[in-house]
Amino acid sequence: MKKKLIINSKEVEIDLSLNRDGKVEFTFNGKQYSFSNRKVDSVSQYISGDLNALVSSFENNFIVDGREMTIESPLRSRSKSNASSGGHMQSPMPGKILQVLVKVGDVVKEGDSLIVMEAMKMEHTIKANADGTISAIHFSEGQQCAGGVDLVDLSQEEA
Amino acid sequence: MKKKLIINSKEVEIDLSLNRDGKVEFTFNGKQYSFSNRKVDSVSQYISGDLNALVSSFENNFIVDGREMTIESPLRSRSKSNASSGGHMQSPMPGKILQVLVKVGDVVKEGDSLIVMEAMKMEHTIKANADGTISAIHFSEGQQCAGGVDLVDLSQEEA
Amino acid sequence: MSTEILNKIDKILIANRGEIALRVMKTCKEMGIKSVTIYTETEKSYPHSYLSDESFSLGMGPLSETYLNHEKIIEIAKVSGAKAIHPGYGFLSENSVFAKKVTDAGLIFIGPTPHSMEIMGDKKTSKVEMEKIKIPLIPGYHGDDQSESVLKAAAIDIGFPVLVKASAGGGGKGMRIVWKEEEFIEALASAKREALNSFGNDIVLIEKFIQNPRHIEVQVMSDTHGNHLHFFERECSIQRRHQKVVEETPSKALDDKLRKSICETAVAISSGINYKGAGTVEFIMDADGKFFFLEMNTRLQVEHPITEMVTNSDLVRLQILVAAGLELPMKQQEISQNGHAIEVRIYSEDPDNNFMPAIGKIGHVGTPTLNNVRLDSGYVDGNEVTIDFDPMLAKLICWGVDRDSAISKTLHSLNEVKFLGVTTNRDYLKRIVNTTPFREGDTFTHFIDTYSDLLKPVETTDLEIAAGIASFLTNSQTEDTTKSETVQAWNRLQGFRNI
Amino acid sequence: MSTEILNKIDKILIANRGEIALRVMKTCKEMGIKSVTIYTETEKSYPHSYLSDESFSLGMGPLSETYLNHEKIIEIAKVSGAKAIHPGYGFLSENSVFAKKVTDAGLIFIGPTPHSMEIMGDKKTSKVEMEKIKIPLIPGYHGDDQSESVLKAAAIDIGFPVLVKASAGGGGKGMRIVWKEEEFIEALASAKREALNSFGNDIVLIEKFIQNPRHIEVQVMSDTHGNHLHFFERECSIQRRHQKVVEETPSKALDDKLRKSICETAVAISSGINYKGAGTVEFIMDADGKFFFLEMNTRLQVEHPITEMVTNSDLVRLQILVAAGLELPMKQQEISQNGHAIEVRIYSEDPDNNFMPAIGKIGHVGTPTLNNVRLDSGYVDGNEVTIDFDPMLAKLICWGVDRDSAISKTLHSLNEVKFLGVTTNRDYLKRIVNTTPFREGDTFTHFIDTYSDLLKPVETTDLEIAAGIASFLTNSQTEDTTKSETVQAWNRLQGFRNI
Repeated sequence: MKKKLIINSKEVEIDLSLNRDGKVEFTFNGKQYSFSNRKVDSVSQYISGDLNALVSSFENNFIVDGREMTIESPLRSRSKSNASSGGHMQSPMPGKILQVLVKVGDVVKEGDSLIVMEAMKMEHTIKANADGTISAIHFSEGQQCAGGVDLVDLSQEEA
Repeated sequence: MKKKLIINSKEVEIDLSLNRDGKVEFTFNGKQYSFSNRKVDSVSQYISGDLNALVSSFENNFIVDGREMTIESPLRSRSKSNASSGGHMQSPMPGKILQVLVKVGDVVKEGDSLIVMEAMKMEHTIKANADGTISAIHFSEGQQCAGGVDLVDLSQEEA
Repeated sequence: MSTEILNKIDKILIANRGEIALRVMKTCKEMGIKSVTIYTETEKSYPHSYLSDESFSLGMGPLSETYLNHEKIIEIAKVSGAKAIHPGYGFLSENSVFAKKVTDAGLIFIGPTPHSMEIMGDKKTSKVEMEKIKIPLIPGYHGDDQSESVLKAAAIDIGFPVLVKASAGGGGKGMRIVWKEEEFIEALASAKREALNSFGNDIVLIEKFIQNPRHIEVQVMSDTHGNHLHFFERECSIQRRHQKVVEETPSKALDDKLRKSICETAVAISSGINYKGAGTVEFIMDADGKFFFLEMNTRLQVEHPITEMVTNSDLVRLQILVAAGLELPMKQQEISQNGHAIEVRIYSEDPDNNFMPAIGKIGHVGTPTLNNVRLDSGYVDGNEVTIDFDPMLAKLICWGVDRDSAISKTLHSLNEVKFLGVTTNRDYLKRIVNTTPFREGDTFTHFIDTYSDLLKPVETTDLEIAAGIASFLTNSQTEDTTKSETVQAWNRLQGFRNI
Repeated sequence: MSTEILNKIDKILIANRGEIALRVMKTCKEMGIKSVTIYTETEKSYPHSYLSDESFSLGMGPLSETYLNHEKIIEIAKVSGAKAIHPGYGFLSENSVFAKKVTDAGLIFIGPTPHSMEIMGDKKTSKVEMEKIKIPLIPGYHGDDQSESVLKAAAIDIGFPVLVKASAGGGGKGMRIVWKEEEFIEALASAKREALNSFGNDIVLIEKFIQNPRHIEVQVMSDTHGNHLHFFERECSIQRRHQKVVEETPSKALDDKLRKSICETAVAISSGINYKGAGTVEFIMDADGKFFFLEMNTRLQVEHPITEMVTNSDLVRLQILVAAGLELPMKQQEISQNGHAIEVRIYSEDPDNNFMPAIGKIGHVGTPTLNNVRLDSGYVDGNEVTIDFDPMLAKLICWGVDRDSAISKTLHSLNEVKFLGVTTNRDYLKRIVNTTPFREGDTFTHFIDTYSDLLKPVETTDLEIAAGIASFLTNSQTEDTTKSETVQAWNRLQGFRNI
């Protein structure tokens, strides 16, 4: 059975052949995997088979022997698709806009500083995530902004 | 609202006047109590009001600041009503009968030794829990017995 | 040093289970040594079966086919590539035949030589050896003639009270105190029966019974380069059913002179028999500070952590170093006692019903929060406590700057390390360490019988029950709402303990 | 001693939150002192608000109305009957005005005198004092004339690179390194702006910037009987955004002679200003072992636990003893360094995205399992990490017999102390302590910039992802069955890693 998953914000496809009684077998990225599973506590499982590892999880957050990753089903995905891409620079968290370094119409290169904001008592610089032209600025200096909202829009040249 | 509870195997009645939004008020043993409640983790709550205490619970097992007690609803009671009473001496756990010290018809006093059994590699002596006459012995020496089964029955004199 | 060790021992098979398997595993992890554990088919949910680097099933069956199966364990060690076997305590830890088979298979046995184990493994042989090197012994009869009449005559000769003890025994099994001549025959029969069941051997010895004695033991550690060190004493006088339940170090009963004398006696024994590795010399001490050799345990002791905390050492690490043939990395004068440590053993049992063992499913294991407190346990949430193994759930070890502070920390931590769902002796342990006699250091092996009145359960108050009811009622309240809604309800709560 | 203390201080108000409130509470519990905590209305689910003996709400509002509200906090102390106030670190801990108000209210301030705090609270005043007692200082400009041109001229005079620092600052806020003359004006403006925002004061000083310097600090503790002790050094060179992230003791950069010299310099300062209580003298040390006074923090330091583990002491306990007017219970020669301790600070942040702070709900906090490992955290399962407070989630402190062992234990324990549900720097911390330069002791304050290539995230392998997928799939599988049925299914599983 083919199944789509979103792993670390990227969609992948697996082919699931067994999933019951604590056993699971599937193909991922061209390779066949087989694991057994024992519950350890309310958040942890012991996975054995191709890799022996403690796996903890909470919502879409998984930790495999200390390595963090997110795994979710496309239907229940909680992560915003491609945050701060497609020419929208978003605020990473709630804060205050200290300085706006560009104006609409400016041509910027990827990595150029656009806005300085303060959050959790530290200054953060929001940079352009692509080359392009500033098409909109949604906040002015001194304004408070929420987390995850668009601060600056960029219109990208067609490739 | 009157409500029956079984606390440490004894039935008690409380009069419940409030139970919502983490607040609870009731009368118990002639006194009025009022508590607020905050969840701490999956098994613990912080109770405040007439007493400030961490209360942990699992099934019918409650621990109030380190003091253990059982609390359950009469409808869902898991504890056997009055185990090893009413003249039935039960095995506390699975084990092996080493010695039977009495025979049917013997008159015994509370505290008299009836049976020696071995469980968890130690000898345990099963004693009479009341004065009476042995009416039945369900196991003989060398037999294995399960936990919680009647070993010896006692017919008590009418008071 | 770490490369030197890893060249010799880079993987250890731990031939044990529960808390001691996890304890040994911790030191392996710290030293970068891989650990291999074994488990029976019923133990797949217990942490010793999955927290090691590799684990192997012993299948099912009686102990002789699992944890006591010499051949299977040695085979697993070879298959896994382990270089050494750590036996823990109990099981095969004092079995000289197994130790020899391990060595014959080309593996390292982390423990003393089979010869030392044989000398100390039998109480009679060990006492003969001790007499040779002039170690003080309790008056007693250790003869081969085991007839009832000879044993009784010996008891009368020594003078009542006497102790009847299984020669091969330990842990209180096959042991009886006899106060009067007329009780002797019944007690002897019972001790012999228990000895036969437990050890397959009903030979007993008879000793003068010392009233109000203290149990003092000395931790020794010897390497193969002629260094015989001690790590000071432990007092383990508080016992129930002849099993230790509370241990502490230093002992309040020793002044500097007595401490020096008893520790040097222990080292005289370890050097006298050219001992190797970790061992414990047990003494019984009377009210006048006279002490007598009791026995030597040729393995790691259950209560070893209190020594580790007070001397700031890792005894398992030292065992491994010695087993690898290295020299002990410290001199006697560098080992000192700092502060005070108390261990209490948490059992699944009902102390208010003759210490009857209890079984059940552990819903939740609490975690201690204070600094310098250790909980050595082999159980995690959801594990079943069954009749298959020892009812000890965990050891709580608390270190404090002084004895009073160690007592306070023990009382506080016992409240924290709940084993929800199983009847335990936690409350009873609190009663013990909170008594005036214990606080004053008036400890001796009959403490629990003598002070049973002080150890009665304190009635739960109506107020405590009411708090429990409040929790019960709000538990059922939350069942009707989703978890996140409930949390929000709590967050909305206003006026809590406002000023 | 315990009665003597309790007669003076039997209840302490802890004027702080999070891990440091819990840290102080632990020592109170060990000493039998009642603890009182304070919390804002949004913090009712955080453990500092309910694990104390009493707690009081500060209501809602900005910090000035809650944790920085002098009058409200002193009123709570009086209402609760607390005899003393422990300020923790941050907040009011170095506020001499508050300390004076506490004393004026008839309460004990657990900290130095307001006078000491004033001397050390301002970087300029402190340097003037230090010059008087001949403590080595970094070349710099600490003048009152704050005009752009004068500051720039001073910078040119000292010679680039220079450091621009807020005079009232700390924790890296209002601090800029300027490498070239032409960058000076912009950096100055940015530093002044951040200083004004953070401290309400934009006075800066300019100093010679020492390349590849080590940050070495010395823990001092003084009583009111003329005893000025030190508890050796801590090296805190590994910093990001000028904030410490990895600290250790002893420092690999000090030999015995240098250690003696720097520790004695620290004591010359504490005795020179007749200091009282716990303090930390910070030095900057160049590659030649020349060290310069940086500042003195007149409070408990975030990283104090590594000193506690290596010197086997409880600094909060000593603070309380000193505050009660008692003499310190040890002599300098009784304090020694034993083994090695490393602290790593776990932040809710994304190290691979410019250390951007992260927020979220903590699903589960992992527990360390090895011995001599401490996790000092103010969060429990279900707590929200918000933007209201510092993004430090916890401090992991690992003690080992030597530095290699402390590193291994840190790597192992970082895997254990998960904060499920929140992005943390755990993996990044593992990368830091696992680099060859760190393992070799090549540590300096620009370590993170210099070795950024070594600190890049390692790509997660397909096999690791596959194990995560397996867990994801069986998670959804268990959703369809009841919990107990699932456990039985696991128990039925046969053949797991059988030989």
